[in-house]
Amino acid sequence: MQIRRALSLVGVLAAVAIMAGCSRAGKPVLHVFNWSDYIKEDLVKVFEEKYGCRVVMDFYDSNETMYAKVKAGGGGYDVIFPSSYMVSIMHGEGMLMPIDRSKVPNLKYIDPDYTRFTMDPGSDHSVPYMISNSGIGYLKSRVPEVKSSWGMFDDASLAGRMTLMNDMRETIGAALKFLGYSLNTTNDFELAEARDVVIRWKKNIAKFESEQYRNGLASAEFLLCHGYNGDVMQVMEENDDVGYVIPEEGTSLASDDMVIPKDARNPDLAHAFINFLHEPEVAAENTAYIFYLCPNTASYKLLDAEVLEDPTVVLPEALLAKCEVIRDLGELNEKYTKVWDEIKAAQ
Amino acid sequence: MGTDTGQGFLRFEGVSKAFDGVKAVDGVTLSVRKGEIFSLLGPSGCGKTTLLRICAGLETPDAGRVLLDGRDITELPPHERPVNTVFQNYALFPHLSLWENIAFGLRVKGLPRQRIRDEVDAMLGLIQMTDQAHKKPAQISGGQKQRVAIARALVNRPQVLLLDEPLAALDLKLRQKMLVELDDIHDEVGLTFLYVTHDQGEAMGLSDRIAVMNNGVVEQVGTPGEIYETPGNSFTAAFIGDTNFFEGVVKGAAGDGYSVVGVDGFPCEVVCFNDRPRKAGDQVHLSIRPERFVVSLQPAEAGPLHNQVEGIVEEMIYLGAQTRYRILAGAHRLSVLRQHSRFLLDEKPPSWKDRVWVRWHADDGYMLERFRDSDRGLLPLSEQA
Amino acid sequence: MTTGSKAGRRVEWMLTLPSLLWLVVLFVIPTVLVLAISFRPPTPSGGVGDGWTLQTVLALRNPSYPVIVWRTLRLSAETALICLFFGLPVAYLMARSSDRAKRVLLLLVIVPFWTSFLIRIFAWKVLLHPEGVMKQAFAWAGLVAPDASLMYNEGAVLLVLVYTYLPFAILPLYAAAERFDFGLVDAAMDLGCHKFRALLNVFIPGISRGLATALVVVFVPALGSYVIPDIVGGPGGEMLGNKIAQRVFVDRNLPHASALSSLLTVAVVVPMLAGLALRRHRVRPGGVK
Amino acid sequence: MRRGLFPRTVTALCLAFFYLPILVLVINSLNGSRYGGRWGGLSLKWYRLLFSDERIWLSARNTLIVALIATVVSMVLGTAAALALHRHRGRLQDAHYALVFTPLVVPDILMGMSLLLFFVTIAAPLGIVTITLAHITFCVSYVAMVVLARLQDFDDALIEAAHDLGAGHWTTFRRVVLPLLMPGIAAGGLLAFTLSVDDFVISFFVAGPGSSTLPIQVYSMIRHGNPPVINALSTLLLILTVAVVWSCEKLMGRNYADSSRT
Repeated sequence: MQIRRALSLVGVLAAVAIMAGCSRAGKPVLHVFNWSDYIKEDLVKVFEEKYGCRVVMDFYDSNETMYAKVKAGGGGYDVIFPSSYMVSIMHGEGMLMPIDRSKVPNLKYIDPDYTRFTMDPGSDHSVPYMISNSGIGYLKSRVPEVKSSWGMFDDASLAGRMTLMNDMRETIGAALKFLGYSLNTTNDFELAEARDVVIRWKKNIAKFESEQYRNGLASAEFLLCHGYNGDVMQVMEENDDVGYVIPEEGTSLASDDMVIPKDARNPDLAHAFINFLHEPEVAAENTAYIFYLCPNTASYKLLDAEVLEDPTVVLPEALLAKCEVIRDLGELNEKYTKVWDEIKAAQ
Repeated sequence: MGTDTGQGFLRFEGVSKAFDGVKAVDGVTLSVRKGEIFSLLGPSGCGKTTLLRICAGLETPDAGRVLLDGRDITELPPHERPVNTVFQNYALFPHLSLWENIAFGLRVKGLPRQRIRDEVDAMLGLIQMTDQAHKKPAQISGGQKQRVAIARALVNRPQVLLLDEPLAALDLKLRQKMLVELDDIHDEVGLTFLYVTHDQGEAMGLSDRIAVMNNGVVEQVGTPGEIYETPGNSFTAAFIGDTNFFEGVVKGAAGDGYSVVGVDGFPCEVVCFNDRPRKAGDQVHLSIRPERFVVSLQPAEAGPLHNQVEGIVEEMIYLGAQTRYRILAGAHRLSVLRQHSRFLLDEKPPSWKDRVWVRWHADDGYMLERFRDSDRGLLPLSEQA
Repeated sequence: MTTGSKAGRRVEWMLTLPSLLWLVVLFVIPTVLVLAISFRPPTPSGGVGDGWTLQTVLALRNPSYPVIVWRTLRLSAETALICLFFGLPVAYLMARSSDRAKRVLLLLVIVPFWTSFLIRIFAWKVLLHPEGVMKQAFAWAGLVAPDASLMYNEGAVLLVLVYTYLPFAILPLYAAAERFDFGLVDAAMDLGCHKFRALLNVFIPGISRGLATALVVVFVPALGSYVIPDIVGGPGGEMLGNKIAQRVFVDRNLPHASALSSLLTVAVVVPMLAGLALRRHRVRPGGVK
Repeated sequence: MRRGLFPRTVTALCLAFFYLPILVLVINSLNGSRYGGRWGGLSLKWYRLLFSDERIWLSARNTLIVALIATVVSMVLGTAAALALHRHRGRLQDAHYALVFTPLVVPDILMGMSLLLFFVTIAAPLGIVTITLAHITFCVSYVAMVVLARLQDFDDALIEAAHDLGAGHWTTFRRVVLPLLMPGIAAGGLLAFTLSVDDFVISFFVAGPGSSTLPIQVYSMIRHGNPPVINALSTLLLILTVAVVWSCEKLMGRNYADSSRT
């Protein structure tokens, strides 16, 4: 009777699965929704041990994806890491819980300079996490004559081996910067011009990609990619043939913040997590690992000079002046969606 | 006509059943006596299987009742009836061993283990399959399956054993052997058998009584001899055995118990035995069985009750035990069987294209009512040349 | 049996109700919901607005959609035809093999099924890698430019679609070929047909049911492809599935996503149900016995 | 008639086509280099990494829980549906048949999309429960179809025989119908289990926080670039699959020999 045997096998498997579940039950769980590779995993383990809890992480690759998922009933996250413009959208939608400052004493370390990047300077419903910028990662040996310009995407000799981000604000923003416009423009002509630029670039790129470019760059699948500074820097750690430039036309700056959604199941632990990430030692270790700058004054002293002086982590003033933070445009966001659709559909 | 109205052990009273508006069984009244082998005989689609399934409780009749030993069992579900069935393809449970198959009914009844063991073992002994008990149905032959199917039904000691064409799946030799075995089993257990078959040979060989069915009605009930010798109507005559039919008209009486019949296409009138009051002008069928004819190359002397026609041999088929001739006589083709008897070997056997004389005695013919139009397709009416 | 009786009715409902209810609640209602939401306006915050509108459905006339719809149809049809072309000889060989060889071949076709389909797609990424062995061999042979990529184009999507769906085509073809009486081919050859013609005129019509099934089980799921173009497709390889996913996961425009889904639903389900109604009436007439 | 050269060539090519990617994946799982194209020496480090990656094992556990529940529930629902479809005729069963059949031909993405909208509309929190509900929904149809196919070969006379021998409806079902259908139900269950374990698209639509199943985890690993670990994982799964198939084949083979042909 092999059926009976098969059934008993299934029973054993079920028992194993349930026991595996039981052994971990009882501990409080913190659900975190984060960008991928955006935190040093060892630090999470430290947190788990310190608070006797378990951290479950899910990842997203763009603010829009995250928002869609959370909005689509994906409630139950305790901490999320949206960019500032998304923070204001979520706040506007009443999706966020106010930050209880008494539970985050480390707020005192927040760099006051940081306020120019954020839309919630008082940390009323969000706490800054990292400052990032986007630029161009490339392979030094294969693209020896790299220019610090978005115009690189017009280089037909790299056709099929380049990527642009699959993120409408970043990619249209890059084209707007290339043309010398603001990346928060709502001017139809400027947007149309930017659209045509991206459509031109599209012929040269392998695909629109916001995550896999890291792996692609590291394995030489792609030779030149539009990406975030820290991400490219992490690849550099593994493959020193990789370089990163910020186009001189300027780029987008993003402040990614930590928020606690209204329906968080474990707000106390969420506050503790946010506070933990702003412990100066933790913030420094995190920055040194993921190569994004945590705006935490006390941590700066603990960072290597190498990091602090890296122009791609801490931007020089002249370049900074040309950069902008992506802002929420309210109903006018639709203009970007429409342009993005036209780009995607173009032959 | 021909229905049994006497009291019986198993009785069908005015039973009818229709499927999608087509009557499968139409007002059948029958009674089966205790301990007899009673056959339902008829062509496929005549309603015999439906009648058996109604008895088993597998179909519910639209009208009428079924009585068993005086008790109305019409509404009883199959599992509560004291009858068991041997199915056409045996329906042995493929996942159970032969032993478990036989034990099935007893287990369902919840008998004590020891009792089940004893009864099943006894039954396996009866069918002489004790050493095969552990096998699965797929591993045994057709004849063995049939015996197991019978054992599985008998072990429950049913008041009536229903057999639905139990031999249909077997080849000719095995069928003959099993027929004898069935008879033996019946003698041994002494149960009432209700036996469904379309094979007249089986029915004739096995049955105490036969009900001939056609189009959902019972045409005739009788012993095998009665049905063969004195068929109640053309259908029975045609279905039981082989026969020659002629459409005729009664011309008048020819002495006590005989009539003169005119048959279109025959050069002469025919004298025929008549057991019913018929008057001149009645339309009848004249039935003469092929083995009743005598064929010879010379005309014979005429007697008062002799008939004789002249013909040409069109076709002859050697069948081993006898030879079948097709002889063109007048406008009719006659089917004639000639026995290979030593007594007849004196004479040279007729051969192809020979001119022959076909004779028969008035008692060898039998007059029947004309069949219903709906039966026409079932009858092997002699061809008009 | 007891079909007509009251007890029979009760048993029928007892057997039917669980799956019927389950599928009505979790299949019919959601599908109707998608159709309904196609006629709702989107809200800028990514919700579903009140009231009814034709805007969303009319937006499907935007020239960007026909391009994607056409590409989806074309790629699915190409996949189905290529799968049939390769699946037929395989099914034929399997049906004509010895019982043991049949079992082995069948297993060989099925085993890839039991490895995660994502992982198999991922393996193609490795195979088609621009620095990989295959590409370098091609470049060395002068078939492609040294800096070209084999991936991120329609060809790659088609290749992986065929790879994914070929076993789905082989199985029904094999099932049909297995039931086919190859004596008929011999008869046709005996009557003077060349072997190829014999196969074409007798074998192909003989397994037409299997062909139809194979066509459907490849074409229909291919219409809904999402992961394959997402992983190996380039900017020009987007299919309807990607657009739906984008509307849901990025744009958060549920009415638009619903309208696109409805389009696909109508394209798939309506002909399917029509075919089903026809077939069920042909194959299973009325009652048993 | 000889088996021609053409079918043999095509079959060989197709099998090569099926197994080439799998071969690449197995080789790369032992490749010390992180990147597929280059050979970085023989190494088991990805296997070590795999065993220390808690997220993979958590998602594997989720997958197993979902698949087991979905399999059991769909076996019950599917078998009942198949029995109803087989035994009864009429408008009800026509509708029932259409309902059971349609999910088989609806592309995954549509089912994922519609279930997502449904769960959002009724404000059901997305997670392992919604994934399980979704999986049962598509598994029921597969089980029903497999069991229905098995029922086509079922000899109804066996049911009558059981009734005739004194068994009521329930006893007949338990002692005759169920044991005879069991291979079909088990085959349907196995199919359901396989489909559930491998489903990505539908799960992806209705997944919630922390409810990642293995395919979702694999997808995220493909996107976030941790491929060698995936190779190691899939190699292990492949070995497991082959072992299961092989032992099933052994068992079945023996079983065939036992009962010869029916």
